[in-house]
Amino acid sequence: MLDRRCEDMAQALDGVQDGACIAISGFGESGRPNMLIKALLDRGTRDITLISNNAGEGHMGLASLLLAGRVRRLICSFPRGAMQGEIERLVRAGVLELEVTPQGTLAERLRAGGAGIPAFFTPTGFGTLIAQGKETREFDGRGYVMERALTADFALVKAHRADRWGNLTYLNLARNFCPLVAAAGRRTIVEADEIVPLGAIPPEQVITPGIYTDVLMQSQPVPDAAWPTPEKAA
Amino acid sequence: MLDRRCEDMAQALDGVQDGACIAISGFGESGRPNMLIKALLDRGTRDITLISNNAGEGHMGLASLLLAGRVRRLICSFPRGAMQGEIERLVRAGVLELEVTPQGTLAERLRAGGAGIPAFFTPTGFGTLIAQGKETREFDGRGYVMERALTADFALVKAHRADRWGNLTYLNLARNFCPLVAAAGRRTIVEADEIVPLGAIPPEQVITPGIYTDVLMQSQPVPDAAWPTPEKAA
Amino acid sequence: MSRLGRSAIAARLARDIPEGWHVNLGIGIPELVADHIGAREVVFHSENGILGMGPAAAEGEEDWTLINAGKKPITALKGASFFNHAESFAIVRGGHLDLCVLGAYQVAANGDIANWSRDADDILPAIGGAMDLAAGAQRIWVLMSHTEKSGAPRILERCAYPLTGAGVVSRIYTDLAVIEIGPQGPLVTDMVATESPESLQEKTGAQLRFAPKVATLEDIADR
Amino acid sequence: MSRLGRSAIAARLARDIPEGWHVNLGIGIPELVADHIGAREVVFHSENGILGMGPAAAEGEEDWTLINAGKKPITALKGASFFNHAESFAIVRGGHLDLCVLGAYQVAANGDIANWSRDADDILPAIGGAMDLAAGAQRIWVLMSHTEKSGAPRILERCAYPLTGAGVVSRIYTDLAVIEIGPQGPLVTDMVATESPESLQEKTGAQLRFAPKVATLEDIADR
Repeated sequence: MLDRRCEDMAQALDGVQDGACIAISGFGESGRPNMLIKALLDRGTRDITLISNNAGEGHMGLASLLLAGRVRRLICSFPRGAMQGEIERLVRAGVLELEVTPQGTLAERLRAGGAGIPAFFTPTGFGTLIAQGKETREFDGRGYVMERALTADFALVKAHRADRWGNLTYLNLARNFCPLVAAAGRRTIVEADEIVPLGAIPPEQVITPGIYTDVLMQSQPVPDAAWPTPEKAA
Repeated sequence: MLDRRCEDMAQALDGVQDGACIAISGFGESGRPNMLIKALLDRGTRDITLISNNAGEGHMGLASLLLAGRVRRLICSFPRGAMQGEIERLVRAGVLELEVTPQGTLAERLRAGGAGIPAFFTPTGFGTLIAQGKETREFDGRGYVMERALTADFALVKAHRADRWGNLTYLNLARNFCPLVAAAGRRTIVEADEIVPLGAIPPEQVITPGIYTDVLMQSQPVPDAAWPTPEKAA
Repeated sequence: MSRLGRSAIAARLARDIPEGWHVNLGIGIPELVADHIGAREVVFHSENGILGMGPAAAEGEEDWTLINAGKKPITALKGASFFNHAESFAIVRGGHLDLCVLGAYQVAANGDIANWSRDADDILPAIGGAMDLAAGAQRIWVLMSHTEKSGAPRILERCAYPLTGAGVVSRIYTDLAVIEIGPQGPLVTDMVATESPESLQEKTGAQLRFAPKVATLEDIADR
Repeated sequence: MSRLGRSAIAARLARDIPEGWHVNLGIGIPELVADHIGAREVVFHSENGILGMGPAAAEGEEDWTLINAGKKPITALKGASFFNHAESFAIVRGGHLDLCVLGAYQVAANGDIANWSRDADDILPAIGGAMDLAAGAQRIWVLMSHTEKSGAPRILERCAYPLTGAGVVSRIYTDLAVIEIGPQGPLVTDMVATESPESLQEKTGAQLRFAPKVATLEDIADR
């Protein structure tokens, strides 16, 4: 039987080591796998290269990894938010390195990584600071920047419904980066609101085919109090 | 009111001129817009550059355009089928020029065209005849071929359900090239089995967002007898 | 009528959006444009994965899986569609949006726009989706105040701040004027009654040309 | 037992596919592999947009929107998913398939495969999805007869026919042997009882090595 379900978090995160490159789904808090993020925080993994559109907000969820100094390098499009003073402090202290990429380019780089495309050309950022140090090229009279694909050792994804083959659906706009991150991860770990019987998701409605899911866990909410307070985190 | 519906075929095909580049959806006969193909045939348009995965089968549907000598250039992955003797005759006679590209590369080139990516690198075909005359390049020790995007002046697409904004769904594997062709066409003309009220397609289940649809028509089956017989066609 | 308020600029811009367009409104002031579309069916895109975005969610009815690019809770209209971020930016970059309305710090006479940072050495460069929108939409219209609070011009021969996109802006709507950016540079088509060509030029850091008939820019805000 | 029949080769190959793999079976003979998977849950991919492809549709129950890459009517299993061609080949090219089984005209000692044309100047080159599959899947196993009908070898130092993919084949299943392609070239792991290393080498156009214990290749077809 092909069964991606897993009930043991240590087993789910098996192999996640210091220095790992980890892509995390979500836009704002929508589509964010907070249970898995909390487990990653508890695991104590350090020197993470984190791929995520945002840096998180406040001290909970995604931000907790940054505030605890676990992230060595952040690849994102928007590193600002409620705790941007802290992020700025980490960058100035040399604890955190930032690679900021336009949001559409970030999405396309992840899509390319999952799709076996090592590099592509995009008009985004041509003639701006983003193009500095990158190969540029003209096609049919217009300038483009060459961008490289992104893949990750691990992908952490939040889904709405899932079956044991790992087929996934997402609620509303919680879809955002989820299918891209799922495909770009060499090992993709999913937490789903609801695990349904095989066949319960009609084939036309599957958003992420099961082939991308390596581990599937039942999502559990993380109580606010479970996250380190800003003082503890710092 | 935003309403893509159209009942007049002449209006739907307005602007389709000799020499146009036309992309047509479908894999085999699945997802093939036969009503629109028949109208294009009746219109008498010549010197078409046709983008389609297959060349068609027999003398009906897609193949009728080729057999009638309307296609100057065919960009496809698989030009063989029941009428391949005829296709071969057209190629030998210099009537038809072929550009054969791997199927996944064809799909990705159309996807790139719709997505504003002018070129990308793919491992497909590296070290084969397909790479001849194309730029190749190594990334991380592996060889890749640079492929250019495909766009079309017109896209003809077969959908299952559609609403007046042009949102589309497809039945089963009739999806195939449809969303790619729809996005790669500067003017996208759709025939749908069923036109439903706005809101009848849940937002999560829309496969092609309406932004890609320019004209929407109610699909009507084309009787076999309506197609030119092979003798007439030749 | 002297300077227009933000809502009035948004209303003036909204008047130029025809029914049936697919439009992305940048985060912040451009979002006000949606309030002035009236009965026209315009399909709004938000880059986090929706076409057919409706008004803000009513208080108490927020669904945090349904937010806009500014992370505020929204609603979805009948006819809406959802898609992932790569598909969303394929729409943007592929030139499928008829229009994107952006705010800006500065716009140059050649259509360059600077709207993401006032500092090229910004330690937290926050680009988001602005560069993709600037590069991708068929038209970029900028909605901004004509000058800095200090009076310093924001329409310049060259942007001093780091660019979001090069040569992409086709129209600027300010509190003082509506300006087309064409191959020959900025052309004023509308201007508030209290400005003269000379006074407007004084507030502008790029050489202006004026249309044969400059329309009077008035507050047409419908609310 | 001399040469294996096609079904027997397919059965032998099928034995090596573990439960849970995602597998694409090339058009033609490789499709026979599906008949020999037994109770194992293996997820079959067809490049026209399905994972979880089931058996051929029963006569009279064909649905022409549900066909495989060979354009034959199929069924979809519980757990199947549908996607467009770009997404389907993203699965292929992105290395997500555990295995692709291809037929071939020729395979070379370095893993080159030629399976789409016997003529580099083919006037109707019909590539289809083979080059993408060859370049993309984690493993390429070839299922073919060991020699041409004429007796000419098909496993060669270099392919004479135009390549489908360069250096991609990791295993060959023929009617006479199972051969691993490693960094040191072809290694015979299984062989029919009627062949000796010398006789097999005679039928092969590339230098063979033999595993310390070569297993006997037998007909294990379960139907």
